[in-house]
Amino acid sequence: MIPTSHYLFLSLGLFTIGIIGVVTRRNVIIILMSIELMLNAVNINLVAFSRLVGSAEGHVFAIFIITDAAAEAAVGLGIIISFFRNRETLLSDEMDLLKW
Amino acid sequence: MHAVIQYLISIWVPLVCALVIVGVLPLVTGYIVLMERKVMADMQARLGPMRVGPHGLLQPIADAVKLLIKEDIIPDEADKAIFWIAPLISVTAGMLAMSALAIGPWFQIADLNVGLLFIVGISALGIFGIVLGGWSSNSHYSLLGALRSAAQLVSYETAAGMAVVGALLLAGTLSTREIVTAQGDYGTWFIFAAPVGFFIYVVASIAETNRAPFDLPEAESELVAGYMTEYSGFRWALYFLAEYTNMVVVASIATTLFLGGWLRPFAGTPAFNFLDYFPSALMIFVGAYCLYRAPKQPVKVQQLFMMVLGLAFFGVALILAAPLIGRVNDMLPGLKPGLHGAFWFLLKVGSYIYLFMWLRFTFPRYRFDQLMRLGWQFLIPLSIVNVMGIGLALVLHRQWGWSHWTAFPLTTALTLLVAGWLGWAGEKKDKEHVFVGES
Amino acid sequence: MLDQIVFYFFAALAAISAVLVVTRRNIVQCAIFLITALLATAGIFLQLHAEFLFIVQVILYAGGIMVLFVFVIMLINLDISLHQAQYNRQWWLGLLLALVVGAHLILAVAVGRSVLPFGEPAPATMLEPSTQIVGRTLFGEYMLPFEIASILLLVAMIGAVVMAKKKV
Amino acid sequence: MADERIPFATHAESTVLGADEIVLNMGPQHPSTHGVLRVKLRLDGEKVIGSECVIGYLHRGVEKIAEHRSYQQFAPYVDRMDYVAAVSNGLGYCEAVEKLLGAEAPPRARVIRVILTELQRIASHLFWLGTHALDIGALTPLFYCLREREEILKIFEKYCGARLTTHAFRIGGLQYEAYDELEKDVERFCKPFDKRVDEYESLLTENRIWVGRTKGIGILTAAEAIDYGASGPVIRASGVKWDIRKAMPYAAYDQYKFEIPTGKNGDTYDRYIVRLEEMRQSRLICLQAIENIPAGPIMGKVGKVLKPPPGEVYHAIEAPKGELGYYIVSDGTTQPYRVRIRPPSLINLEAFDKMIRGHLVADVVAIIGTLDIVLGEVDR
Repeated sequence: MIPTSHYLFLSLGLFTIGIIGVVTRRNVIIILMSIELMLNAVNINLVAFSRLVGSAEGHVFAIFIITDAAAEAAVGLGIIISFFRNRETLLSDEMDLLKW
Repeated sequence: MHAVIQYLISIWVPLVCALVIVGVLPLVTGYIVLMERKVMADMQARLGPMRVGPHGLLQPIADAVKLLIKEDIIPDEADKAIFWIAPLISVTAGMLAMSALAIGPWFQIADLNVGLLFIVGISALGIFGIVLGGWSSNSHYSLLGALRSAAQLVSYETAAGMAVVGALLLAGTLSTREIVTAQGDYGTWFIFAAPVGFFIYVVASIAETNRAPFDLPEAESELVAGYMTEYSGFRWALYFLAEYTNMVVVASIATTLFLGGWLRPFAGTPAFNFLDYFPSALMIFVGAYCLYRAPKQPVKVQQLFMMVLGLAFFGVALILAAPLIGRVNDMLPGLKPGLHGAFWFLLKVGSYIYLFMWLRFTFPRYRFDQLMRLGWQFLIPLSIVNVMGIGLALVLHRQWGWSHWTAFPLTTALTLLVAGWLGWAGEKKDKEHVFVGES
Repeated sequence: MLDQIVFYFFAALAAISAVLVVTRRNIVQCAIFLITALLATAGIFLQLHAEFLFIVQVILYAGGIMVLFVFVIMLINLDISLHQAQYNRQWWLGLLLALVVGAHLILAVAVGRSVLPFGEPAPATMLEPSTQIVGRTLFGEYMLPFEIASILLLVAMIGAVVMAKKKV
Repeated sequence: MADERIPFATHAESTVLGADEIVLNMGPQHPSTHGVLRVKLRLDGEKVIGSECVIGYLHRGVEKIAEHRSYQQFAPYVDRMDYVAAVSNGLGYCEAVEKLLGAEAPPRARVIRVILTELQRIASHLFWLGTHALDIGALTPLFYCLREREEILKIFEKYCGARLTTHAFRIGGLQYEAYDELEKDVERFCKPFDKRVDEYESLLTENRIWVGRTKGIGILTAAEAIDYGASGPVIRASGVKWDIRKAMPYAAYDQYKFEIPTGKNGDTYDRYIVRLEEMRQSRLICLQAIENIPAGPIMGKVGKVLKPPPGEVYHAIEAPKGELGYYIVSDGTTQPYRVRIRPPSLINLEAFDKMIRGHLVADVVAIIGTLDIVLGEVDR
């Protein structure tokens, strides 16, 4: 049997890697992917706790988070596409105008 | 004796099945290709492969050897690692999906309680192989083929998924084994309860496996060979293997969900018990035909081969007939459902694949926008209506106590009405939308 | 024993892939490693006996969202981006802050381990068969959030269509 | 934004979404450009906004060769232009030279010429139908069509020993006397042939996918078709009743009764219907012709060495693909001073750009197919 804390450490590790990706990378798609990684880390956490407590609520919340991730990816990629169409770039530090 | 068999079934059958899938599936695929070529030849007034072995029966092996020793060309500008691994993804996904299939009550690797979703989900991962392969080839035709493939798969998976949901509502479970059992308890296959759902699944599954008339991603007259353009040799064969594995997978899903899985036709009706003799009779017929053809082969070795083949079919007939003998059945009670179940399942899968081939050689190819319009404007709305219809029928049947014979035909008729309306509306829209060239 | 092998294998796979996601130069490779990380997570879900979540993860995350990502990447993949600087100019600050956050979290867990019943092995058979239980909970207690989530999806769908439309 | 400086090939994937306009090269080694046609397409997404046909990959200088060959020596060369309909090519050339010489083929030769050219028209249309259907994705019609075409080729083989490049006619008449069972063979082929055409129709005509792929695709109005100088089934499908067999009868066509099928909309579907109907009409002509093949010599009075008087002549026939014209200038020597050939495929191909604009990439193959071009004839 694996102690729950190991799941938590894994989850924290993934979460931190996700944060690193978000704050250091320039490519917006990679930033979006890092966010997915963070959401995923949270899911591990939820499921591990759900197992610990013995209820399905963690699963339910994980499903909600996946739903959320899907919505976020769809809108995020839509924005990226329209951004790319206008500016021909994917770099986040060039997205410094509110209007163009 | 009994305990030993139980033990064997619990541990070794899954292992053997896994080995069989990995080891034999390529061969089976080869023979499906042969079958396709023979069916095609038959429909086109030709003979098809006749050279390798009697009636071309060894053609798949010759093809496999040829592909194995062909040069494996990797384009210079390709992303080598991804180019190398992409076909493997497709094949792995296809084969992994087979692990939850129940080919008869015996032959199953794992009976997951999310079995059907597992099959659908894992086989959908195969798309990464196609997309990555197309991208890594660094060629326009490949990339366009890959993108088309991805768009097509995502679009039609929705419709297929909704059709599956309809049948799942009827079954009330996700386990492949229990779905079949549910159809047994129900007394009828789900194709009769939800014919529209079956139709949607047929169309969507053809589109998902990139078969004609939806073979846009590899339309040779437009995109040369689509995502496989730059592949050659065995890596190309792996894509082929993946495609045919996927065909087997979707055919198995359809069989499990709509065609009663391993159940014999009229399984619950004792009057039709004579159908138990059908498997043996069919095998004897095929064996006899082989023996009849044997002396007409031109070469001595081929005559011998046909004889052996005929005798082998007789052997299979004997094995299939064994459980019908009372004493053997008493000794090994699981034998009959196991063997006959596998026979019926494979027969149904084969018929479904034959349907695929039939359609392929009959229809021209859709254009991409027509394909998308069909998917989004006809199949997806219809599949949603279908789910609602089945739900309504279940409410009528379970809560209001209507009988099967009124509830399901009624909702099917309603669904068909909607289908007719959708088709009519689409037609009308098409007419308004006449393409006129720019001047 | 098998359980532990499975867990540590998938955990290592997830962690390594995650690192590669944020460090690889080629964006397609990033996507592939993200898929690997997601599938490894799915494996962990399976090891936790959350079959339904496992399959949702595979279908939705790996099969749906990632296909979308790969699709978009292929639509707008620029060879130029391979030769540009991959990290922010203030990447060291970001890295530092991220590590601080990570350290905080890990500290919290490490400290809490002695207080909360974290260390105890998770009970094995509380959630079987999980699919039914998840379904009941989702459509019983959490019906309203479920509906809201579906509205969220609808809104996102419309938003994405409007965003990506060619000529507004 | 497509960067003009960067050639298309190195632009790679970036252009799939980023650009307003991309250029796609189709051919010359694309499986469905029917030989070595190269089409440069300007695309907006998948929509074609312009096109340019690059031809000449199969250029052999047929017209120039003619200037260094005697009139009879040149006759086999014309078979190699539209190699799917070699007999028709030969007929056009032979009649043009006969006109130049002021000679005439005897009646027997003319009737046999009609029979063979009509069979050739059927064969050409069959081959067109098979490949056109294959381009649109229907595999099976090709094999049915080739099955029937095979029978026609067997008749040719029996008649002159060659199947494809027949060189069946000779200036002034026929190369060979008709073999004994020619009539029987033609009858055996023609009698069940309309059933066979019905068979192709049952596969395609009312097939929803086929209709969806062909109706409204590549529309050419009657006025446009005339402006482009289109001929053959292409112009007839646009509703213009123009057939040289009726308008300026040659060989023995004035003796036979047949209809000129025309279409209404001038789209790909109409051209398909028109060609199918033409096959039926050709069958009727063949059946009429074999009923009464006059006896007599097969060669008219032409000398061993052909020396036409100085002058020029234009003679056109209705080849399977359209108006096939020969313009021959003689300077009184044994070799033509100049031969100019009006290939129907080339002239019809010029309408391609008009027809493709506004359609999708997938329609390119349908439109190339419906024009029924043979690159040997386009490039000569």
